[in-house]
Amino acid sequence: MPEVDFTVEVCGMAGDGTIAAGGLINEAMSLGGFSVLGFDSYPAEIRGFGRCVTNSRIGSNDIVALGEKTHALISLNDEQSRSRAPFLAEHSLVFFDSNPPAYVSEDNSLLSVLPPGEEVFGMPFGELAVGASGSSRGRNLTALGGFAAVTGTDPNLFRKVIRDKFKSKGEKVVNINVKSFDAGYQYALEKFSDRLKSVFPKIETGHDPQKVTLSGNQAIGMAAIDAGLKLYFGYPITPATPIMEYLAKYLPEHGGRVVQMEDEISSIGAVLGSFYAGARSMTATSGPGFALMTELITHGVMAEIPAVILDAQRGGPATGLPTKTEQSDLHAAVFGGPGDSARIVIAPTNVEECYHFVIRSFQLAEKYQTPVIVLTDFFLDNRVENRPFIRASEGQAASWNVFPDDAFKDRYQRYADTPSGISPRALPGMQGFNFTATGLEHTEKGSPDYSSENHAKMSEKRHRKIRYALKDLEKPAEFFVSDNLDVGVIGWGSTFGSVLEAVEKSRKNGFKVGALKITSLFPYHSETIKAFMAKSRRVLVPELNYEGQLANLIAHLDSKPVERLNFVTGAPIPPSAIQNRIEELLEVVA
Amino acid sequence: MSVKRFVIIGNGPAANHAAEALREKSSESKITMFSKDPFRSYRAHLLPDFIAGLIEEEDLYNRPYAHYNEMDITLRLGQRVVNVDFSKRNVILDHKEVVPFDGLIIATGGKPRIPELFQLFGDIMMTLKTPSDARLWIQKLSYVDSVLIIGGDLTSLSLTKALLKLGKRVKFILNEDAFWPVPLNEEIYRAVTGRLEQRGIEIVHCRRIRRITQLEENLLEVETDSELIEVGALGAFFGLVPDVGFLARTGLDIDRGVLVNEFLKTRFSNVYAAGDCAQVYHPVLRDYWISIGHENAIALGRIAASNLAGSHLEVQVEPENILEVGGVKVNTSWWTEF
Amino acid sequence: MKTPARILADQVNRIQKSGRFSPRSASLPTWCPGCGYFGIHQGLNDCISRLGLPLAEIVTVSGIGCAGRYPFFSNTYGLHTVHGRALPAATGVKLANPNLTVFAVGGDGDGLAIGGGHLPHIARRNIDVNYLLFDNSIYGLTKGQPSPSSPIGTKTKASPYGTVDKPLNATLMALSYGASFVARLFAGDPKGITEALIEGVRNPGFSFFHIYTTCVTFDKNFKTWTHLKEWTHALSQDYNPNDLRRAFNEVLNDDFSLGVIFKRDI
Amino acid sequence: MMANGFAPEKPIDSNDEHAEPNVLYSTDPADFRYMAVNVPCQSACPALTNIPAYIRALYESKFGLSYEINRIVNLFPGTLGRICSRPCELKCRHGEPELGKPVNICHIKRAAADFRPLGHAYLSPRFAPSGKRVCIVGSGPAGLAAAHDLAILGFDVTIYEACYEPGGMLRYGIPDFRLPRNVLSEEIQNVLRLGISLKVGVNIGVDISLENLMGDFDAVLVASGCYESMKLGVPGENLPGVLPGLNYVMDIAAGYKQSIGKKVLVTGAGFTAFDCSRLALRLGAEDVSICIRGFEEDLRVTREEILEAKREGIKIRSLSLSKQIVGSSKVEGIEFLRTRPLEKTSGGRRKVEPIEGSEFVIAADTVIVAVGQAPRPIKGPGEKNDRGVLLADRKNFQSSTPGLYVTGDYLTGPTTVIEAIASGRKAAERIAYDLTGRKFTEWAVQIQNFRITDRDRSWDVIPRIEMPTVMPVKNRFRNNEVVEVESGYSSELAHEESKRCYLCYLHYEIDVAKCIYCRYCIDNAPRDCIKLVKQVLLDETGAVKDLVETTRWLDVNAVVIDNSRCIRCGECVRVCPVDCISVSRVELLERPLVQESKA
Repeated sequence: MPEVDFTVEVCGMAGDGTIAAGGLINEAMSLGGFSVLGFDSYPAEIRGFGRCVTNSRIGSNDIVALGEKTHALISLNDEQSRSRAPFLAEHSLVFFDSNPPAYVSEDNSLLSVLPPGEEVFGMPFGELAVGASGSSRGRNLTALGGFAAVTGTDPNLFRKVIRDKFKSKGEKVVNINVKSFDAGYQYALEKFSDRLKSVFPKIETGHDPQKVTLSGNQAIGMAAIDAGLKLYFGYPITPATPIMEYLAKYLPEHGGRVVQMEDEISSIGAVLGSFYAGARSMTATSGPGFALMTELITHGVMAEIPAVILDAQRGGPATGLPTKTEQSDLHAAVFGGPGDSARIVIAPTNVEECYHFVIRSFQLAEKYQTPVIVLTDFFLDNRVENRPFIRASEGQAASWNVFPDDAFKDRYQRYADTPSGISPRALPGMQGFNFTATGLEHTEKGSPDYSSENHAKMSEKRHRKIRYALKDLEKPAEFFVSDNLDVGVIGWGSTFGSVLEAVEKSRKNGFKVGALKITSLFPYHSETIKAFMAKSRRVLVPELNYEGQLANLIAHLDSKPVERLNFVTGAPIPPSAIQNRIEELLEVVA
Repeated sequence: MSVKRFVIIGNGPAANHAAEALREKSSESKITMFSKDPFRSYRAHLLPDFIAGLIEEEDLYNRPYAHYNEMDITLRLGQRVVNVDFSKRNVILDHKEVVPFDGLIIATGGKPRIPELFQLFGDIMMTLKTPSDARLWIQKLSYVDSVLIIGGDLTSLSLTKALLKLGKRVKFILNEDAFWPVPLNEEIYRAVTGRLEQRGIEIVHCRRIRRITQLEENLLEVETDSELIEVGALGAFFGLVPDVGFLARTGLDIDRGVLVNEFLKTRFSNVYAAGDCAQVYHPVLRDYWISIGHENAIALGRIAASNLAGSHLEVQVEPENILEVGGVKVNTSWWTEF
Repeated sequence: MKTPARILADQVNRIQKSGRFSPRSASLPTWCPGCGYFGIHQGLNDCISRLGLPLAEIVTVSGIGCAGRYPFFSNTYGLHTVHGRALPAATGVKLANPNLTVFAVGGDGDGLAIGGGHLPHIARRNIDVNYLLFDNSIYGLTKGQPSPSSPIGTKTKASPYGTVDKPLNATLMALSYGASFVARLFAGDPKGITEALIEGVRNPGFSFFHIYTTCVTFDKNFKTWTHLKEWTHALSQDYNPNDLRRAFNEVLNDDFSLGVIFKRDI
Repeated sequence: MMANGFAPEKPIDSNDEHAEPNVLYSTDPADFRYMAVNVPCQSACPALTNIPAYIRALYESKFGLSYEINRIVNLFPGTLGRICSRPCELKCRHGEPELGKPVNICHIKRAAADFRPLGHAYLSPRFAPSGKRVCIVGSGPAGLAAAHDLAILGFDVTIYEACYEPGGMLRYGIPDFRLPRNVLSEEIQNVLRLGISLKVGVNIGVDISLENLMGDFDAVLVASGCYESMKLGVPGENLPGVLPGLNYVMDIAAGYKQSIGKKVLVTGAGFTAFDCSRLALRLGAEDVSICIRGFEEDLRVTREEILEAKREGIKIRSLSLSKQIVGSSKVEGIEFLRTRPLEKTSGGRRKVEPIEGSEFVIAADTVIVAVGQAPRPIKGPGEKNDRGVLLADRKNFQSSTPGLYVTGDYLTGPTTVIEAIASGRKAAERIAYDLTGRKFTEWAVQIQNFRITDRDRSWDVIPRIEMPTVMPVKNRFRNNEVVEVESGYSSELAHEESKRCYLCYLHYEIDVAKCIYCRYCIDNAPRDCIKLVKQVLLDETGAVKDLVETTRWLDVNAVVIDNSRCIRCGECVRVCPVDCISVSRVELLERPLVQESKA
């Protein structure tokens, strides 16, 4: 089979059904056996103004990063889609509404800004939908019909996913939508009979059952359930809300509960409370909400109460860019809050890791009795991947609680100083282990004590505990590493996919380039990182924040300056940008 | 606004040479070309060779996309102009886009002519004007081994050659309705049919075609006043007619084509027509004539552009090339090669 | 007799002369077409132009949410604070310059959930702020979760099996918090809103306007236009808004009677 | 009497502040202007046929009612449903560029006639007899229309017809392959049954003098049409083989067939020219061309007519102006001059200028001159023109002699059947007024509160259903058997086509006082039919002249439905949050001014 690497964008006005259309493309393509990475961006406003764009990169091999050049653009609103024209590859396929409700001036038309050589396919989306269903609402589906026909995609893939999407709404709705799709499909077959392509050959092996199409948020919700989550407390905030929605739907089946609190402050409070009582619980939020939580997070550090907080980063500061992606909460996650409040911070780099890291976060929280912060971001939460994916067994998700030995009954010291710094933790209900958790500085016993010796000692204990956690934290992973690299690229979070693709490409160009993936951000494996930096003549750290927050964190590990590549566009870093930077650096090296 | 906006409707030789001439004459202006067909400028006369498999499709095209970027010409393919508002000076596209112009050149060329009597069978009859027509022929020919050609124009003759190369059985009806653009007289009829028969083509002699029925996907039955014929495919070659239907009721003078004077100017200021779609009045002939063929198209295209850019060039005619067809004089620079 | 053309022309000309829309800002509201907030917008604008308040001496304060955007669409001084904190900000503004007319606006999430803690206190301090609570019983901007005023059993993506918590009754809360002026209104009745606002702005103290409205995008079942139109109705003719007991009875017995519910004698 | 296709509606909620009584009648010029702009089909019809109403009636399968709504104003639905010139379809809103093709209004009319129930009851009101006697000269469309109305208004009517059967041009000017005679005869009978006495074979001015008639009747109405074939006015026109178009057609209609050879040239650009050519084919001609001075676009016939003619093999030779007809003993051809087109006249006729020295000849066995017809001279009183044609005032139809009136094509020169009917009816109204001093009826705009219809949005994309015709073409030429070329809709097809009508007589209106400017309607509108408006400009009558749109939110004073863009889909009414959109049904109707007495 010829290698497929095809990126399709759907662009429309909020309310055009853009996101839904993009979702169906992802589903249909992975059903067809392709590897898919999809990502949507939509405005904070529900309607009124605002552009929606979905980007789906479809490949025969694994896809790790977002597509940069678009090979097909489905325009549900030409004025909005004009902004996508620069991203079109040569001879790309452009689908547009040939009979919009009103006349458009040349200055607002999509076609007037297309370079020559793009293939345009005009279809009366609305009219076809009206014809098929009596309403123009289904115009996004007629558009998909046209796309399927022209790209030679098996229509049954789409019919299947459309059915699945609407089956909850009843047979009538299902049929209307399938009819709209078919209307577009038939129209395109006839109208463009001499221009049909076969972009997506039928893959005989078809759909790999091991492959699951998941968004980061779904994986996180799934993980929480597999980890036996008992309670979820949350407050709606983009982009974390879908996690709550997912759990609200599925958690009850597993004996858990979702409680939507009145704000983030009360959410984190409830999480601490329930962990104190021994139940796994969590909350998910984004920058602004995370900021509200910091005080109670440090309370968790001080009182050594476990908590799992997922921070789905978005553009900041303040309300910032609610629907854009950024990696700018790293400092807040690692350092945010009053006092020396060391806590554990980990960051998955793809959907699969989202799942495993969340499960691990509960265990770390339990064992090290401290809030664990999982850093994702808008791009990772909302991107859709279909990868082979094995769920954790009960054993793998087992509790890591460290309970006190009966021997200590009645002389129990909640904050006993141990070599590891881990003090066995009792739960309410255990006979003879009563104690008081407090946010005041306290003795091993737990009674308030502001003496300088005590504060020095207990602070050292808490930090020792966190350092000790390193042995349970995933080591940085090396890719294509040899003893002397010209450029070593260090990546974290959602950005790492782009890093990997960039490194692979410039290796194809014959350069000696390697990559290091850091997923444990605090504490971090300074030795491994140091070694990698030493092997690399130049070190490059691409990040989605203004001055390089990871770079700041690790720069001191090596004498040579760390090269930073920072994007604050609100969009993922294009692999090509990293590749170009790499190859610039190489010229300097050579 | 100072930058002049020129719009050219069409993408054939006339249109392309007009655009290029226009660019030479005015470097500042904004030039936009519209073509209802999705493919770029091609050599129509090579289509039969393409069908015969002598050349690749790519060889049909004679201008790379880059060319238009270099010339700073906006080429908009697959976008159909459906109306022109000469009072507001707007071009209106099928997808309801409104494009203003300061100057306009209409160079839509011709489209295959199907006499009204046959229009009912429009979708059964195959024509050959564009690469996509050619692709359809290639598809069809993979299923059928016999073809009936109703025709007389050059395309039909060169297609016939291609068909013979491919080893197809070819039947040929040469009747007055079909023969074009020269009127069919006994002697030409004998000349042509003779030539064809030598090549092993079966000539069907008849006055009119009564009925065409599709028996199955690739089997047609054609009833003429003389006999009943069964063939796999049917090619209709009644020559070309100017493709100007979309201009009806715009206030432009449309007869066979767009009526223009010897300077190719229409009734409206800064609106010109050139190529096969123009019906040029010429004082020398004291009559109108439609020009056919590549060379003429190029010449007319350049003249229209120059005049739009301010010159005052007159169309030249060589009366010996002019033939009368159904009340219209036709200038057939290439007919000489027949 | 009136002909279609004439009715239309008369109306438009009247509007043109009236300057009715001077309180509008130049930017088209970003609320979904069909949103109830347009009705409230209309009502407040008419109030301002009818009272002839100088726009420069009005401040509109808001929190987060669809209603939070209100100040951008109003041609007055505006203050867009963070989620739930509109009332404290409004208090500050009013205390800093008592000559200003202050409107605080917010949705039911902003005002009854995250900011719910502020309502009692501004009411009992009786700061002269006019607080418009846009109550559509849904979280719109976060794409449809239940709000504190959602009735038991409300199904959303965040409550697929229906909510189990009792809804808050903002009017009742305001009465109990001791607000000096309490009105209950409906976005589909801009005239009513205008009338009440005029009265409330004149009230020298905290005035609370509980406005039933709708979210055409995320609430297809409860506070829809159809329902609200069917349920709401005017207070009875003989209703006396100066009687707090009667006010409580009214609110306890009828969720949908509209008008000035309570008004403390000064 | 004012059948309109709908059962009366109850008024919408009466506590609505703008509540009006259920039905209002207006004679405000503004409302007439509104109708002219917003119900384009009806105002395009010379007889002002209430088209939306009859299409709606047909949709409801009330074929009889549908037929009556037509007959009340245009008398011959079955006939017009075949041969009407369809000025309405040119104006149909469904024909606007992005909306597809016009509704097939004419053929729906024919369907109403084809499918009206057996024993269909004619709703003809009768006024008390006035005792006055009126004589009508000519039983063509104008004459019959006038006779019909006068009879209804209580007059004693007598028609004199020169030919042996009534119908005039309908019978003698229109070939039977277009208009089957039984259809025509039935509809003529329906007029005569009102007690009109018809005297055929009487040539006024020859058999009876106009003076005598004037003596016997209180009023005489000349409606004898245009039977004088006009001449080209070029040399050679009197050669044998040169036939006047009209006589040629009439002869065939009357049953005399003549041989015309193989090659026929027809000059003329109207329906008669096409009739002549298509008849020529049916008489065995093989090569028939229509020669016109302008070009196809200028032809005064429908697109379908041109297509059918070409299908039958007829050629059109444009930009050719006859210079002379050549031939020695008999016609051998026409010598033409090539022309150049000039601007059109205000009347929409193409002016051309012949090109000096561009002569060319086309051979022919027969030349048919169908360049138009003119009224014939008539002996008797009244002011005449130089050709002896009786003259009259075009508005009040009176000749210079009191009691002597003129109408139809005789008055106006050649027009269409529907125009002639309208002219005849107006003349009748005038005569009735002159004889009794009283107006019997008036035109008014009827406004009714209403609710949106059951039209489904998907109906808006149903493609126009063309009239089926006899195919293949050879089946049209059976010997001594008349084949009606247009075979007519089935009732299913008619019903389907009737769904396409937008029902433009519905008026949608936003009550600006109630509107909250939420734009929900615009969001759901099918096209740019609802507008953000700064100002509404009225014309002198008080009707909307223009809507001044604006994109500046500050300037938006009203959200307004532009009824000239509205396709009456009803989406806006369904979604409006504050119910500020009202629908009314506005119809231009003729209503009786006095208590009518059923006969």
